[in-house]
Amino acid sequence: MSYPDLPAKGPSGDIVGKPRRNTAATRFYLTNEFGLIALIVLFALAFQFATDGFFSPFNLFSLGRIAAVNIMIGLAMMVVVITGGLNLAVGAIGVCAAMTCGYLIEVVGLPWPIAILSAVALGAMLGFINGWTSVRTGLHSFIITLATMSIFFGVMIFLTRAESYRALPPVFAAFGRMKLLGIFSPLLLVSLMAALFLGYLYNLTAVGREMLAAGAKPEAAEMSGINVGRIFIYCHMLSGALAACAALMLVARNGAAIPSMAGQLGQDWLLIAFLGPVLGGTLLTGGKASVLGTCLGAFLVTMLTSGLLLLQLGDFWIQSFLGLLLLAAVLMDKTRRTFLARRNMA
Amino acid sequence: MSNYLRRVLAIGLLSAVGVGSASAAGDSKIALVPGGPHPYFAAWEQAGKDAAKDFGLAAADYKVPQKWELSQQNQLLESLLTQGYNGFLIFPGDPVGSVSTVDELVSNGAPVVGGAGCFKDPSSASFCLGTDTGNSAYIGTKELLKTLTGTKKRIAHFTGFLVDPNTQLRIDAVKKAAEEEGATVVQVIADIDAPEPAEEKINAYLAAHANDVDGIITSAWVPAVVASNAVRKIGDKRIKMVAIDHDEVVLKAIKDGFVNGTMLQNPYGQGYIGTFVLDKLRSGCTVKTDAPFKKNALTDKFIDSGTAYVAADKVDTYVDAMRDTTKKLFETFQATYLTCK
Amino acid sequence: MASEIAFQATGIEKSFPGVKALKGVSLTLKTHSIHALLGENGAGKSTLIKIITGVHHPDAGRLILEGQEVHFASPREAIAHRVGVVHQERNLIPRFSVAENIHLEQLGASLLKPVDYANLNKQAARWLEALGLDIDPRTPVSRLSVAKMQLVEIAKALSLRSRVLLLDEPTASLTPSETDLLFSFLRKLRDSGASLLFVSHKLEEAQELCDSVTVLRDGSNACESRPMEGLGRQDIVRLMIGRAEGDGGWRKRDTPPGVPPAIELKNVETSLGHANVNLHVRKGEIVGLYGLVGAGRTELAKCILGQFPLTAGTVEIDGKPAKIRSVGEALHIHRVGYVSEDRKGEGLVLMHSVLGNAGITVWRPLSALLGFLTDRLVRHKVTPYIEKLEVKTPSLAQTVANLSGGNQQKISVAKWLAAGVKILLVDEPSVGIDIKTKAYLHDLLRELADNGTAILLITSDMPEMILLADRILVMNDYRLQGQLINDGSYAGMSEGIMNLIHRSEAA
Amino acid sequence: MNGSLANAMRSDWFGPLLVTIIAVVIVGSFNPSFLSPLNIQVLLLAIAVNGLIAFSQMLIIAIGQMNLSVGAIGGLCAIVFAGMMDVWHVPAPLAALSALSIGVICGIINGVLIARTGISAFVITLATLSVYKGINLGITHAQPFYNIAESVKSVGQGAIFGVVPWLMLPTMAVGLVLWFMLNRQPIGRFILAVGGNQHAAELSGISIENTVVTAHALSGFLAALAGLLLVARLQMGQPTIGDDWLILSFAAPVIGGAILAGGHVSVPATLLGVVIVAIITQALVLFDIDPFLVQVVLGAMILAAVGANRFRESRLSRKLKRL
Repeated sequence: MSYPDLPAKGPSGDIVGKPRRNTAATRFYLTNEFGLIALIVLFALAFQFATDGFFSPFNLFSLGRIAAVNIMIGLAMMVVVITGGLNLAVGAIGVCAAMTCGYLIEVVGLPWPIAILSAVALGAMLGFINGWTSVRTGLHSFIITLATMSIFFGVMIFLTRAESYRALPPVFAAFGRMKLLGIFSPLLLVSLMAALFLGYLYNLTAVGREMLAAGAKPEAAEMSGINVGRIFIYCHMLSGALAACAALMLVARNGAAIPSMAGQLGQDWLLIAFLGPVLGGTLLTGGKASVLGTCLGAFLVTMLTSGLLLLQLGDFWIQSFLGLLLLAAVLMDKTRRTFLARRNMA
Repeated sequence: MSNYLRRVLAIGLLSAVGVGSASAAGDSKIALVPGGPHPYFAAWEQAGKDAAKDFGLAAADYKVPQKWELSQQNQLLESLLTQGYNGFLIFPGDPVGSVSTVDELVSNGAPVVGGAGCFKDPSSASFCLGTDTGNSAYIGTKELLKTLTGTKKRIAHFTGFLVDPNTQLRIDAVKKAAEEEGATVVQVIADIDAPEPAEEKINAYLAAHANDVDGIITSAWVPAVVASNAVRKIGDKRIKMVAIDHDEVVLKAIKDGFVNGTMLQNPYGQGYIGTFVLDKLRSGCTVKTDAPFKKNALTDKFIDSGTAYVAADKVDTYVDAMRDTTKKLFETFQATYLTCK
Repeated sequence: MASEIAFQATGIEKSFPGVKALKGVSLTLKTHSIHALLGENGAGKSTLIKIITGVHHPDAGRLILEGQEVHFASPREAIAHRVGVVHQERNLIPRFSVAENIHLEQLGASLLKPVDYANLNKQAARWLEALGLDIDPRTPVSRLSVAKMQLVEIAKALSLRSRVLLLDEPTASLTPSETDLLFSFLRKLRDSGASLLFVSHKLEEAQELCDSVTVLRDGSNACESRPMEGLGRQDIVRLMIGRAEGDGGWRKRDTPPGVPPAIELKNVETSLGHANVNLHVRKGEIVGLYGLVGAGRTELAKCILGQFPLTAGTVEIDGKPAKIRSVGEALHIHRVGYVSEDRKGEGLVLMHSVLGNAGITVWRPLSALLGFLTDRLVRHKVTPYIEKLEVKTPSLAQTVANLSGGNQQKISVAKWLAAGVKILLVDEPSVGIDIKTKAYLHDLLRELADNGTAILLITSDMPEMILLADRILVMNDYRLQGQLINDGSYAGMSEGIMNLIHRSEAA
Repeated sequence: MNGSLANAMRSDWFGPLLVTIIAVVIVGSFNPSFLSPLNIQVLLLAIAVNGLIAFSQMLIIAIGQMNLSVGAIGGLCAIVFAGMMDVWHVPAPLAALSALSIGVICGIINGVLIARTGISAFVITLATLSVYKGINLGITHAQPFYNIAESVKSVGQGAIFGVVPWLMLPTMAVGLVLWFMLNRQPIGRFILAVGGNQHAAELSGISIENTVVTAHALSGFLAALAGLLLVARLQMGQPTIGDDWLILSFAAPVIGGAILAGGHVSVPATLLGVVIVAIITQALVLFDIDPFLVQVVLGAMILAAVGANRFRESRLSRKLKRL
């Protein structure tokens, strides 16, 4: 017996349930990723016609810079969501890491590359605390990270007394302001690298596959020889590290490590952290991740906000319009898929 | 009430200034951007409109970030720059964190003035026109301590989000003032900028410790409002209190004698003068290097937009007092702080 | 006993994206009758049942209930027409009581009128009694064993006093005595005039119970509503698979006495309550572990795999004591594999692809530096086994949930073959899979053993046990009761086994 | 151990009750003023509002979904209530009725969008959160409404026997009704059935759509009611009402043993969850914890409360065999 359509394919990534272009084209049209690309193009054109300067270099630059951070935050949440858990402490971990980086440079006087590495390591360590506690107690990560969000943030605020660290080497701020080809922020490259790394992880490594299997059905994964507890802890550590990266990107963007960068308890990050993965087709019940989808989802939300601001629709109402656009976007995507699925059947 | 306040201030200024200053740049589009939606800044909207009319600007619009988030404010500012706004009066979402955005705005040719709160030096902001948060809390505490007659002077301090560096300045200032007068700060309750936790914590505190405290100082809007209601509910007027800002609840509590006074700020003046200066800066004026700036914890280029302690005797006339302050400041502003060609 | 037509389906067609599941199927149910619906997995039985009960809507064809054409827009409408069903999947609300689950349908009359639990319990008790079930109707369903849950589902369907009652594999998880009880009840129901449709993989049961039969093959009628009388087992099998059943009978296998045990349990006690368990499986041997549901066999397998701690005794692999703390250690260090009885819960990651499931055990050994691993590598390793087991799937990328039960089971076996285990614990390998696959799996297990794998076979299916095992160990109440050397005679062996079980119960 | 005690220990409210009692004893013995009538009144006031917020989310957890828009609905209804009295001088009962209807409508919109489209509740309520909050800001421009009816103010301040605030009454009533509904009425059982096993519920002839919409409508109603109570308690209509309900709304039911996957919630345990959070919050104020450390202690206390409950559960489940 043979599988005629298979051998010619490259790494299919099908383990993620995410068909690529080289499988049947119709299946690609059915994916979330295609839907998001279509929506992004659609809204970009609409904004271009309706506003001045949507495609101006400065707007593209600032849009890209915000999107880069939002994508990174979305990825930090995604890697935990695939386990069927959550990490409400992304923001708190991020701020802790950023402040650590600032402290190490300004007070301890370490060279900045070491400080950055230490900050990311701290993020991973805080993630480890989340994961370990959650696995050991068997409590849902929702409640664990709800508590650790308070604890991490509280310790940070207690130690820093809400003081900022701004005596950072100029490379930080320069990196945040740098423009590639006049329109791209190098921060986008950082997010791109993180996305590529995750794509590699989930498609081309044993650990990544084990993460997905453990997330989809922990019992089955455990009975197939996967150490589910350890894998879940890895996921939380990865989430912490990515949250730290997002925070460091914000440090570059703001030119300083500030305690308020993610708001009270780091809550400001939560909505965008969930929006990206969920719009991108990551299941909250775990087991399915879409790195590309998360990036596109986060980008779409950032773009909608940016476009709405340019449209200058009644200042205070803007949040309503954003909500309506989001609803419209998900409904359009839903209709498209229903339509395609029907046509496929005929 | 706040509408009324706006109008009174506007009329006052119009009569004081007349239609002067002919050298306005007609293409000035000024944006007045607070840190987020907050009643304090409501006067900026009218102030911007008035200034735009008085000085013949293309626009001076009040633009509010959807949420009280630094990133939202940054995104709004970048968008406004794209939309062609070329002068910004900003309440910094974070005194340090907003600096890089300011630098960017200025490097794109749009002058920036800090309004109500200051950017931390060094920054590209031309100067800061606002309230010295620490000083205001200091004066308020001093006023509160004046009203305390007993030998024991125990005060409680209710304030806002700890992530805001201004909160630490306020906590320090209250402590300093208390120490100078031989009083003790028995408790600081912070992180109560939302009404629900403020209600819960302040009432819980007063329920248990009403007898252990003689005075209350508040240094943020919501705690001031909630604490005013709380002391009204207790009703015996033994506990003295000094509030902040001009919320209707606070003013009424002052009139009724439950609250001794409030530290008023001058948002209208900030908006009006700020807009005026931004236009001037666009039409070739520069800030004098030797101008008589004050210093505060954040910046060396601070201009006090007026802060005043208002007690029951002045609560009906404080609008006039503020108008006078604004008028005085405005009349001499150009000569004192700017060099114009 | 006048028999009239109760329900008719004619020319039913149904398509799903990419598949035509039913191509003009017909079926006639009469009153006072139990009708068998047979066919291999994927033949369309479940789809037909879902259409009759309003879960799916037919693309073409008619449903006629007592002479009148009906269209069920939802399961609720089917219920309103007194068409009841016991589905294959667990369809109970875990935290609700037995009584409430039984009567869930009837609650909907008024949304606000308080539920009369006393009355509910009383009514439920009647149905439980009728089924010979000794359960307090107030017990939450989640505290019941799988078999009892199944019976509660049957009680639930019965409580609707359905004119037409469909039973989709109702005996899959029942013990023989429970099955007998159920059958006698179904016969009573038949005699009172009901029309029953019985779906099962166990031909013996269908032949024993039913008086007429419809067989589906590849979404079409292989035969339509003909009397069961005169049909032999071989005739039915021919109808189902289109050819005669292959020769899969018992074969005497000899393991030379000198071969050392691959795995040996010495005086094992576990935290779950096993005591004094001594057993060994030699290389190339198939040892059966028989027992009724709840005897502690699956639990023993899980203790061997380190899921629950041993409190005394040792497990030796290849003569050396082994401390196994997780399935991972069992697999990667000791080369022990476990085919789970709970395919959907523990055996497979249903939402992932064939490749993702079959390769799950080889990711770690295959991965290179930094865990680098390509699909090509996994496919290379796994494909021979998928092909060998003749897994029917459009591609390796197919989601496992979309495959039939038999193919799913093949994959859950294939992954252990791909891992190259030396010791394989096989737990209920043929639950819910069709005849052809079952025979195929039996051949495969024998072949594995012939090639040197030690196999511990756990099954409640006595014919299967007697077909496969070299030795049969009998477990009851977490203790081994004795051992029988299999001689392949069904009558003798089954009597021996039951004797061992009952001796222990009498004691 | 006798049977009824064993049964009590197995129930969801036992753990939280134990934690509550221990907390009261500890806090009360260190600080006797904690048990003063005035302090109890303050505690009950907090519980009254937070209880409704938690119930509002609890219903949605029961059907296995999430409602991120509880705060937005509550805030919108609060400012509608206050705004109608302030701007249009609508009598308080009428204003309350309109505000509650708006809450129900918001809930129905959530429910219908979720049930009809099949898009996850998380995404839908995230979007409607934005919509409702935006309408709130659009109406108020972030300015509070001050001129609310005196009757409302006095209800907000008043207390029965000087201890039990009037505002506690609606919450208690809601608690009883919800308990009765979820345990005795078919609609409540359907909500739990849909959360427990949606597929099975559907096959048992329960209309998923109607059940989901009903749950969301009720959730909207409760969020609106919480908003109204807050207006009475704060003596004004603050646009920021509801901004930070979300975490509490999840924390209380989860402390009370609710399962986020759905199908299992407990009214008394959820209420006790609210009580625990309120006591912790108060204790932090009473003991004059360094404000910079408050968050740390709060997080640790929540973890301890949940952990204690979890420990008890695992002890019990070790006796029962795994299912």
